[in-house]
Amino acid sequence: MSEHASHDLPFWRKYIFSTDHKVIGIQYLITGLLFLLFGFILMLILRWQLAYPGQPLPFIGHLFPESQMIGGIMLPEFYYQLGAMHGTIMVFLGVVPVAVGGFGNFVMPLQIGAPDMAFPKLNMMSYWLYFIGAVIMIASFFVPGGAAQSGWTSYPPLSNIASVGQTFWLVGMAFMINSSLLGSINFITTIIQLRAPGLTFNRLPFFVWAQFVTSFLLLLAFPPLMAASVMQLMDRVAHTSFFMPTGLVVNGALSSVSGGGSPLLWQHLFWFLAHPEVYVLILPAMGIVGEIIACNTRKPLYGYKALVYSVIYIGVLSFVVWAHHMFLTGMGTTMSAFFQVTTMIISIPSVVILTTFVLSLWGGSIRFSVPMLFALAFLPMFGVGGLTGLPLGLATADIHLHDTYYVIGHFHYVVAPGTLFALFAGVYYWFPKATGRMMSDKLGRIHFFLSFIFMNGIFLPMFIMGLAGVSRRLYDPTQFAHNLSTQPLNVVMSISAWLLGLSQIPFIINFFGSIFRGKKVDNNPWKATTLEWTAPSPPPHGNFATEPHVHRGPYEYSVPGAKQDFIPQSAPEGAR
Amino acid sequence: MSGDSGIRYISHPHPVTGVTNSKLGIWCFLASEVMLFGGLFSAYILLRMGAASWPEGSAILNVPLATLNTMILITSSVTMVMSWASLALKDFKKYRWFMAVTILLGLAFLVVKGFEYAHKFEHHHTPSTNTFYAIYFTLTGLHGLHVLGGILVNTYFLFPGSALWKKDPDQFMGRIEAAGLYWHFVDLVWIFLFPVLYLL
Amino acid sequence: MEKYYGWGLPIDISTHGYGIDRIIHIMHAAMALLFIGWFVFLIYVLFRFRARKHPVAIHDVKHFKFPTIVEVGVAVFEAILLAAFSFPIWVHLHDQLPSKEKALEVRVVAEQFAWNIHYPGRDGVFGRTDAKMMDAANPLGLDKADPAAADDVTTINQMHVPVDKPILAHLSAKDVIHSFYLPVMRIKQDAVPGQSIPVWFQAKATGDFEIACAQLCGLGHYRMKGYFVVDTPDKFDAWFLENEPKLLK
Amino acid sequence: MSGHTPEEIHHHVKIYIRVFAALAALTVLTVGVSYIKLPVMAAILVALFIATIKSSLVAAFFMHLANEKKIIYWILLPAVAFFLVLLVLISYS
Repeated sequence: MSEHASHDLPFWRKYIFSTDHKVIGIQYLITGLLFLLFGFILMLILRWQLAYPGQPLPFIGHLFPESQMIGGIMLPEFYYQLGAMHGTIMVFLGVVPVAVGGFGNFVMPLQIGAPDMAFPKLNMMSYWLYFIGAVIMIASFFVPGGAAQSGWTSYPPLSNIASVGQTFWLVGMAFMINSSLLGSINFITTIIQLRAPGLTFNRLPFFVWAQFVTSFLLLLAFPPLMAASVMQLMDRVAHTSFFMPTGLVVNGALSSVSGGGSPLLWQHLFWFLAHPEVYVLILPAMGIVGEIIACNTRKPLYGYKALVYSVIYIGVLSFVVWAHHMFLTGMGTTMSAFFQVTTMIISIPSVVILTTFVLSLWGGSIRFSVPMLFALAFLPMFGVGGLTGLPLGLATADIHLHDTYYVIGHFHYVVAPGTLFALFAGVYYWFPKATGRMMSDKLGRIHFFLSFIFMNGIFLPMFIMGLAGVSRRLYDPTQFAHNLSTQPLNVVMSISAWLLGLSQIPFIINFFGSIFRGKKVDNNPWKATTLEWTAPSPPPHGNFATEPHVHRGPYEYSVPGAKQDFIPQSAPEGAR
Repeated sequence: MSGDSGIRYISHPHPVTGVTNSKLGIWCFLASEVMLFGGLFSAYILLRMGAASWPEGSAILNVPLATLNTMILITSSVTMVMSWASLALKDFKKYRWFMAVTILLGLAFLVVKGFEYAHKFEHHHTPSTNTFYAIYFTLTGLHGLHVLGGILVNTYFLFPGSALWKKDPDQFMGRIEAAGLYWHFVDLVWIFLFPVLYLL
Repeated sequence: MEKYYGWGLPIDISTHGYGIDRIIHIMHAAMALLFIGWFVFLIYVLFRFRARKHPVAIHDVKHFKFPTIVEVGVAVFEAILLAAFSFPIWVHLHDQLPSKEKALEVRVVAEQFAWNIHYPGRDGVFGRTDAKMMDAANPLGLDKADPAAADDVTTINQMHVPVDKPILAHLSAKDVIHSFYLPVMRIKQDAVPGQSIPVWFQAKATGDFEIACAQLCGLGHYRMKGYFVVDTPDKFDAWFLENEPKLLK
Repeated sequence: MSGHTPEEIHHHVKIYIRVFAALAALTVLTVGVSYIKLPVMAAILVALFIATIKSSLVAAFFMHLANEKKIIYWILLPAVAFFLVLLVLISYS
């Protein structure tokens, strides 16, 4: 097991089947970014149909097989595959792998001064389970009937009677679930056991706290979905009736299954995962933003304790709000009241976090670096996303807004200009640590401003459409009279989406170009305090030449009387 | 420091938490297992409450066989914990003996289970018969897979994995303890499955 | 029909919709206030403390009390919103169903991709239905042998209701989950197979509207459209007579 | 699992044997009770009560939870809490 001598390892052990948390982190990050791009492209295709329903897709339309497009005109089959797979890929194959698998793996052990994760082999297994799951998901596009098309939520009975792509979806999900299970066990153990001497819990960087709570969410929320997936798989393969009630008549024929099941059981188990999952998407983003704000204001985070408590509080409460996704399933008054109350309560810590971040800016010396721009943009974007969750959390307002574009706008503001901006911020921020080189500032700024404009161009009109009552998941929105007045907005949104796609080109050039041509920098280009910046860039196997000892809190910036405007956590006691 | 990787607390407990990495890790895993079976148990409750009629387990399942299986699993839990205790007493021979018995008992459990399944299939009682059989086969099947997984892990520790005993006895004991915790958990799940499916 | 729908909420012709619209409006006003206040502050801080003008950061910032006030304010506001606006409407819609004497009862049975409407007829009793009898000509599986079924009126995608009278609809689905959505009536309720979910509403104006499906139910989900016609009582009766089974006339 | 001295281990082994006896006896008991046709609710309560005792014995002694480090309890606490939340809320709805 002599892995110290990593330079002796053959290529495939060093870069492919590596057990080094940094290599795995980068594998996760790059795979995840590619899936984000892929999921985004699915949506770019889909948006043509929404903007110009029934018109042939120009240029590339004829490249698709007849099972997907005829004469360049998208079929509903393909439309619903694109929709379901966009959601699945973005959430499970894109954002979570980047936020947790990528940043969590790469940054967290460095920030706590550990040589690696507690279980390096499990870590490798986690990535490869994810990879296999992802391959299965992609493969499902090529099976008869195409990929899953019952939405990323896969509500039965529709998903039970769907084509074989749904089975692939379930098997793929099973791999994802086990991958994140191994990851979360590793994260929790590492954070509890492997912190450097002196790094007590109240000196932990906020990012590590966010990853810690996220890991608990993954650990405890995913298994019920595993149970549900097993049951749906049984329904589809062994013809059980977990989710099939008695007396179904599908396509005019009485269903042959025994019946007696409950379609709502799936929804309960699914949302028991999927609501905490929302916080799995957002907490690491908050962690990244916290780090970047502290560093770029050159002052400690305001209310570090309030932030930590809020994150824990969100984590716990996120397990008791799930049924607010199910207000319209015939829920009784007591249950709806319970879930409305918990939903309103969980909004408070989010308000606290947002306020605390803004107050952290007060009195700072704000550097508008590229990571900081993205981190700052996260704040109002997450604000919009969070606030628009409130009307949806009130069962009464939800009667009108449920399953409309308002919902789409709401969670995309949280995840797309919210989390994604934070992830971009993280890429720009930690890039020099991973490569020893900076990304181009100019390209970064172009990327930021274009992305900011077009993100809002896509998602802001969604609220207007939602209020007008336009439902989601419509292959052709013009079928209904109440959708017609806002249909021009679909054109605006689609054009914004395509331009947003173009706006990512500077990022792609910047990312790959800077690996080879970026400006070389020292170990701590941002002059930050946390431990990862005391390691060499890129950190060698084992991370630190000597084990760091921690003597102070994570954000000792601009300490009065100090020589520099930052004191690293590992600087000896009394260092000024 | 232990191991060449520089990762601490593999063999010896962390001075503050008092546990090794593997122990904390296996407990995290068991916590998630609680939620996995929690999801299935809540499915059981929901299906049963929503059902017009629910068959009495003892009327259609084989209670004596299941009782036998319960005894087998309980016994294997004792032999498992004895194998760990033998290591604590530095008695490696006894460890092997107890571990082998544990594995055999696990296999015996699966064989009995297999007879039970075969009997059901002969009478055309399959998962698709009704929701009772659906949840019965799913719960016991998933539990059976857990038993199988435990047997594989234990077999590894009986043969190739036991080489670690010479190199780092503390680490090896930690591994056996973790394997044991998992095995006891599987037993614990069965303790609930047995009355819920067979007796009620 | 353009006049009913613009860029805001669709017109509301229901008796209960006022409450829903009000909560949406109050909520958005409060959200706008909170967001604009917060955003202006953000811009101000970014401007005032930019590195060029404020090269040295302050390590220990005084404790701010105002945000705590805002947070408590938000919590109180949410509590009021729940108790005073949200709960009462929910109770009104779910627990205060109109009596069967007062209301017009209908069954709405959703299937891929149509809305079957079942009126009990003059006797006010729904005829027996059986899934085994369902076919293209009899999508509801109405048992013609049942005396209560003789006067039942069934339509496909045509829901006519009289104005100013409570309508009690029992929602169910034959195959997958659908959602019964009347934008102008502020009604949206899932139709879950295996369940019958009551929903009630009362129109206060006449007009021709649409029923939409608001839950992905398959490839034809986007065209699962029904017509929803609110008539004066006279016109409604006339329509009903016209559609009654011929043998009664 | 306080220590690993031979005396302590021998003491542990004695406990294991007793726990085994108790588990076997309780298994016989719960099967026996199931043959007396109790009302459904009572039967469920008795069976779950016995199962809870049995599993507590396994957890406390075989899994050493009776004398475990605090951190383990902290890991298990949320799992048990959310397990109950899932069970109670789903069965309530």
